[in-house]
Amino acid sequence: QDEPLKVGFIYVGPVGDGGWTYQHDLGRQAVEAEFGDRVETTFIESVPEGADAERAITQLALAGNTLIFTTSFGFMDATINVAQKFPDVKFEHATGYKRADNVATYDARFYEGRAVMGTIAGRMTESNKIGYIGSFPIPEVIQGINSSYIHAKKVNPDVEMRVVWAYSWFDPAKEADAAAALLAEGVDVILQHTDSTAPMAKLQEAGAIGFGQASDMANFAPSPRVSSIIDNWAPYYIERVGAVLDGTWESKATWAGIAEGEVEIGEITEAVPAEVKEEALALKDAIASGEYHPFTGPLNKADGTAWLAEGETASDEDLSGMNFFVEGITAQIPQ
Amino acid sequence: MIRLVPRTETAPVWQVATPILAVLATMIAGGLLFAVMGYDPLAAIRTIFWDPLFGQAAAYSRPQLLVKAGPLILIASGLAVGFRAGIWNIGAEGQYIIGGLCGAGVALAAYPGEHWWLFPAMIAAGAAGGWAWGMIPALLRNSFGASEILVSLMLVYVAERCAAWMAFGPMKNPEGFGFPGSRNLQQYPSAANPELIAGTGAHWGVFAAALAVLATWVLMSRHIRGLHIRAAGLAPRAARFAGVRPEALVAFCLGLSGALAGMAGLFEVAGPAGQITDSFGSGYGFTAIIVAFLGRLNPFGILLAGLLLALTYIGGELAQLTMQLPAATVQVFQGMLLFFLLGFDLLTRFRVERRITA
Amino acid sequence: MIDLTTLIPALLIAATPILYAALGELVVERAGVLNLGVEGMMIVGALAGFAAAVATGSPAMGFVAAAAAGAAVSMVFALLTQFLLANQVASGLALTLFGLGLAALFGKSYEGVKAPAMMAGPMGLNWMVWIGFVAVAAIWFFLNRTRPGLILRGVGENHDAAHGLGHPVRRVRIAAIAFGGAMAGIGGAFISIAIVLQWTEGMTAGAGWIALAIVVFSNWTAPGVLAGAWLFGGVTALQLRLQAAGVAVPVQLLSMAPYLATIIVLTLISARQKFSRRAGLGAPGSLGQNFHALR
Amino acid sequence: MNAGIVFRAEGIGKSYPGVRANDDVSFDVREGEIHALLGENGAGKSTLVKMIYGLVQPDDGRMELMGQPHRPSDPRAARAAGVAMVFQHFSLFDALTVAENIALGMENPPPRRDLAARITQVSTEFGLPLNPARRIVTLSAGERQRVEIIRCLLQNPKLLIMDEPTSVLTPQETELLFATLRTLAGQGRAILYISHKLEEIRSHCDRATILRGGRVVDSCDPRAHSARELAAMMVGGQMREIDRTGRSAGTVLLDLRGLTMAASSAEGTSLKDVSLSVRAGEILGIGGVAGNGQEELLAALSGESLSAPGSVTLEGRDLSRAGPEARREAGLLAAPEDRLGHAAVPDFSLSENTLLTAGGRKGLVRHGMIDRPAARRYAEAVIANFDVRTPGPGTAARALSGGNLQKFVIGREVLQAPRVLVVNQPTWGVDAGAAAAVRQSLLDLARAGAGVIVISQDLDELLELSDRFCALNEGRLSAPRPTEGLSLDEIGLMLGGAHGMEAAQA
Ligand SMILES: Nc1ncnc2c1ncn2[C@@H]1O[C@H](COP(=O)(O)OP(=O)(O)OP(=O)(O)O)[C@@H](O)[C@H]1O
Ligand SMILES: Nc1ncnc2c1ncn2[C@@H]1O[C@H](COP(=O)(O)OP(=O)(O)OP(=O)(O)O)[C@@H](O)[C@H]1O
Ligand SMILES: [Mg+2]
Ligand SMILES: [Mg+2]
Repeated sequence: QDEPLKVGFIYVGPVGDGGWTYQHDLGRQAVEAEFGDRVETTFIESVPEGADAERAITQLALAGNTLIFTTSFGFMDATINVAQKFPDVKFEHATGYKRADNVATYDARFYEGRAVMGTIAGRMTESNKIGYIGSFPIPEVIQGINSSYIHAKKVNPDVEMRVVWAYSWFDPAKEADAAAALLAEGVDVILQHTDSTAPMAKLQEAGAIGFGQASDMANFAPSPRVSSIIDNWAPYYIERVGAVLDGTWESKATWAGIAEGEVEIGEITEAVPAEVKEEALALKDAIASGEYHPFTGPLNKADGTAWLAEGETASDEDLSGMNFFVEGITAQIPQ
Repeated sequence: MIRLVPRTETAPVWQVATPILAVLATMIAGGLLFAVMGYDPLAAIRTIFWDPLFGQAAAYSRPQLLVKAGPLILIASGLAVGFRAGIWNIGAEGQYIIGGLCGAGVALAAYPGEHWWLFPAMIAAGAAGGWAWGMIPALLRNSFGASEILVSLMLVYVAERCAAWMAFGPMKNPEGFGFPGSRNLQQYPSAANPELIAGTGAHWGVFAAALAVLATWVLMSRHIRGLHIRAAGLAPRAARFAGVRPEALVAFCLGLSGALAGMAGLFEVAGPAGQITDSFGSGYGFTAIIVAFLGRLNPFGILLAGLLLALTYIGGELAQLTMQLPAATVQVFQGMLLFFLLGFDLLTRFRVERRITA
Repeated sequence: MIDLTTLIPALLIAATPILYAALGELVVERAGVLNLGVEGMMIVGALAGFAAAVATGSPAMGFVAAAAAGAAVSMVFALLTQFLLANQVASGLALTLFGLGLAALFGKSYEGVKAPAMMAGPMGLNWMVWIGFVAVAAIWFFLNRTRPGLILRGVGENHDAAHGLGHPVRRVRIAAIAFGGAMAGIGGAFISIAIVLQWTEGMTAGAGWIALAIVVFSNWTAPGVLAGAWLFGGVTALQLRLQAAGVAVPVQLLSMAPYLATIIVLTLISARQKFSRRAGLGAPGSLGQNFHALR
Repeated sequence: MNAGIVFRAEGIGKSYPGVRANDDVSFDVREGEIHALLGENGAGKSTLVKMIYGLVQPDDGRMELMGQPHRPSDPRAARAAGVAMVFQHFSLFDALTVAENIALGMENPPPRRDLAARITQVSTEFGLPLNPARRIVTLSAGERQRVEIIRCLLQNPKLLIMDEPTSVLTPQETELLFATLRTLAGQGRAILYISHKLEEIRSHCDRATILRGGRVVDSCDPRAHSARELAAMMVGGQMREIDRTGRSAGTVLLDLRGLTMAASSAEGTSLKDVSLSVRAGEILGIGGVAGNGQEELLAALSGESLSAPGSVTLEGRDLSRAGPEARREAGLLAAPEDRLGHAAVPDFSLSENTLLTAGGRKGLVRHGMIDRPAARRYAEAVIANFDVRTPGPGTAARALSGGNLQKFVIGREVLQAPRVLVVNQPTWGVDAGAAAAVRQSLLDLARAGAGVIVISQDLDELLELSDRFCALNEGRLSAPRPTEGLSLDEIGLMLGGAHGMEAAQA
């Protein structure tokens, strides 16, 4: 039997954050479960982005890891730098856009999941106001806001979207406050793009509903959490570790979604009427089968300029640099 | 019964001995903590204190020690001057961030031109930015008597928001597909702060730190202004009598520590960090406060303390990597180190006498 | 545009953690001790309170445990500053660092756990919000109308004179530090078991520092602390509400607002003390100085 | 046999590390008497009374109060037993009110309103009226003294101890104080009184116990001895005669013209149109009660505070906008009243302390760089020339006794050969021997041709030293008068006579 394949992970938060890092660590555990003693995994948690990241990645490489997952956008340059020094080590960087011969990138099409959430939100709102707690104004979040809005509007033409930027991925008190602020504006359905369950607690008090983000947040089911969008990295991690073991690994950019199982829709609870649930699941299936793209024209930008013509779908280039809201959203993107 | 008797003369032996005792006590207490948590204490302490210096990967981690210690020492030597004068700049983190922003701003404005003067101009801008940020609490204290502790601290949060604003707005890399963060200055030769001697980790910031240690040592122990600064901390009225203007002193100390912190930020953004991101401030400014006290506010003490703390960081990462010790352990460990140091500090100021009382 | 009936409860809730912590620190500073470790004690209280609430299913037990834990870690500070005569600024910073690390370490197993529902009191607000008001009045009464309160103020004003009159300076200070720790612990626990109902690393997010600023802001009076906490809570609650209402104000500026407001008010208060004779004396005379009685 | 004896000490001993502060001290204090405790600095007076008050525990011996064994474990116990004490340094709480201050010194204070009424009543009874609602910061030194005394009186003590209480009072206030003490003594209480002012002890005390090196060396009726004799008993030898000869007034060195300066803090006093001139070889005395602008005047002269152009001139040079360093350079030197913390940094060694003022004139600092050996040599020179009793220049300033540090501070300035030296309270709390040495050095400096300004509250001292005298009252300086032929009463009137007294007589 050969030496086990050593696989390293760099996390931006603590593994117990219940959100982003937690899901990546589930992926790591899935790799261990899949390959048993053919692999040996190690992780370093709470690594700040910047200089410390470069050192932590180097330490992993020096410790003999031959495949290293760097699981935050902010590790991008550090990953590229270390990869230059260790040509024999393979790197996988999450959510970035820089690649090299030994650096692959991977990301998830969260906006596909947001389309399903948006549909439920549009149907469920009674005040016709839905809220969105944004973390940072980056393309991924803007895609999410647009996608939710488009699909809510599709099922409920009167719907309005309110946005609050928390400027954090994870700040429970702030997120709770943001939820309270949205509720005070008459919003009765909230989508969150931040990782803590603090908004859920607020929604529960107010009798409003929301959706789990990153992880399932099943603690709050059946209500206020009526469904969730789950990052499931396990299939991708298993595939890529397998590729290294087989010797078939090569650098590529992966952007997977519902179809590949990378974006999962958590259980839709009985708080949601059956016909709405059906409609949502139908949309999910249409996206999974590729017959429907969440960004399909006609769509205009918020400033009124035309974006997609009738029947036209958005290109991946357009989406990955998205920095505008679609027509109908009155909130601002901070610059 | 144990009684404390103030020393009438300073005790140089204890000045040196107490930090060593504190480190030993931390090792013991930390070892106990590790044992309680189910880790092998000896292995953990060896991983933290020994392996980064002499372990397998030491060739890599030794230079990293300088990379990590450089900004700590640079900031702490400025802070210590103020602390000696009783001026509590707790906001070096903010000055560090603003210094980095200003330095990077100069570089990004000049991009992509290659100029010999660019890096010196960035250093000046970084220092000026940190200085200006430090002058805010100085001005508010001098004109209104506002506590510099709280103002400088509040300004850290303001600076953090500025960094986020810059990273998402004006300084966002136009070729970055809408992602936050500036261009990478390491890839811009005129603006980069590279490793100067291969394999040592020494970049310009490390040299600046060494220079700061020397300069503050000369100032504090050989120059009359240093004596005045110490006098101001111990007996403000006496310092005034000697000719110190309190307002000028506040401005000097906050300005100096701000400028040094700003420079540290600049060297970091142009070197190890490479770019402005929303999380650019990574805690160097706060850790430097500990370094300053750990070094007993003495420049050479700070040099050693900076290296020691860098060691606990790098060793702590190694311990995570090899023993899966949680990251928070390092923080607890550093807290203990400071506790023990502060506690043992007593021995430099007091003699402990044991007496049998009737 | 902004609905006051929802803004005010939000304000009260955002103000409560810092109110407790600042009231505790007020008593500590009135006794002449500057404890910069509020943040560390708060986070320890947040964890201990959460753990106890989960274990017993009772939020009330959570607050009791948080008070005990806050007081317990504050004793490290008391040992350093009252017996070993260490510098108070440095000891407080060390306490913050230590508390954050300790809570992170022992909090691992509580990540992702949900807290029991809160105890709603009048007007749907948590009982602890109302108890906070009572605490303001009680502390005001204690400081200004009782003999132990007078002795505590005396100790903070001039420890040598207090010692000369036979008042136990060190014991009074240790008691004040323990009280401050307990109050900070309760403040922290309010965040974990009343606001967000979960435990997360670093969840106090700088509230302890705000509490310290508020004590200065209050000019060392209990009603002033209440006003300061409301101001801060108000600015925090307002900035998110303005966003939610779609008002086009730069987000970065809004998120800086609470800190800028603190600086501005701090400056105004300091200026008033500096330039007006009637403003009273402000800081206790022996604040931050260590006391060593020679026998 | 015990009749009339309120307090008795027998064989009291107390050691501090390396010092025997009290050794076999026996004495008694009788009903109705004012009993003086005399001795040099460090003789053990404060230590002895602290033991009576329970602040310090004796190592040996026994005490009796009203025939009962007296061994208080803390001041509360002592107060309960009937001992009250006014401290050497004020023990008041600046930010608190008079009533709160008094309540803090009592075991079981009555409720607030009753206490306020009692304060008003008792204080008027003794002719020391006080407003219980005033904050201490707003009171003058004399009024503060009253607070301390009323605090003691309200407890109805059997034994009242006063440790150097008069150093801050005007002659009139001192008279008033003794009148009060007399009344108390008349009520059968005993008073134990510590002071370095031998004249006042001679005129007011019934008996004196003299301590030297911690031991009782003598006991006498102070009225039967001259001040010189008392001083000789204290030091155990002859006092040196002060030599005032050989001085002649020369040209004007220092000129103050219309010096007006706002108070630096809310509690300070502003200077109003102060003018004076000092000639070479002359000593100008400035009297006045503390808090009338003495500190501000010293600050205006030392350069700690700057004043309007043209208001301070030294030998024709306008120094009003110059800071302390420039003034020293020009020859205008100063020694503030507060030795620890103002004139010297307590935690600095003596040689570091020389650098505070002597860096420029003695060449201890060149181009900003410190010449440490030179500083050490200069400190050694001060120690040798001024008989400073200390192990050496490396000793921390705080480890010196008050008198020795005072000699060091004065010596540090005098040896720099100033053109004009300004001193504030040069012998405050300093024993007779050391005080004589300090005064002699000022006279010697004037003889060598320098001008000297002595700011003091000790009128005997001013009369002994100065050629001309003026008084500072609420920031105004009276016109100078030659000291020769000036009587104490006239001086009292010059001091504004009635500062803080109107209330007392009202
Ligand atoms: N806290 C202390 N620790 C050590 N030694 C002390 C302490 N207090 C006093 N001493 C010693 O006891 C001696 C007596 O001091 P004490 O204060 O009683 O003198 P004193 O007679 O009151 O002097 P003064 O006239 O200056 O007030 C001192 O000379 C000193 O050596
Ligand atoms: N903590 C101490 N440890 C050792 N010696 C001390 C201490 N405090 C005072 N002394 C000694 O006590 C002596 C007198 O000190 P003390 O302060 O009582 O002087 P003093 O004459 O009473 O001064 P003052 O008149 O200012 O009260 C000094 O010689 C000093 O060496
Ligand atoms: Mg004495
Ligand atoms: Mg004395």
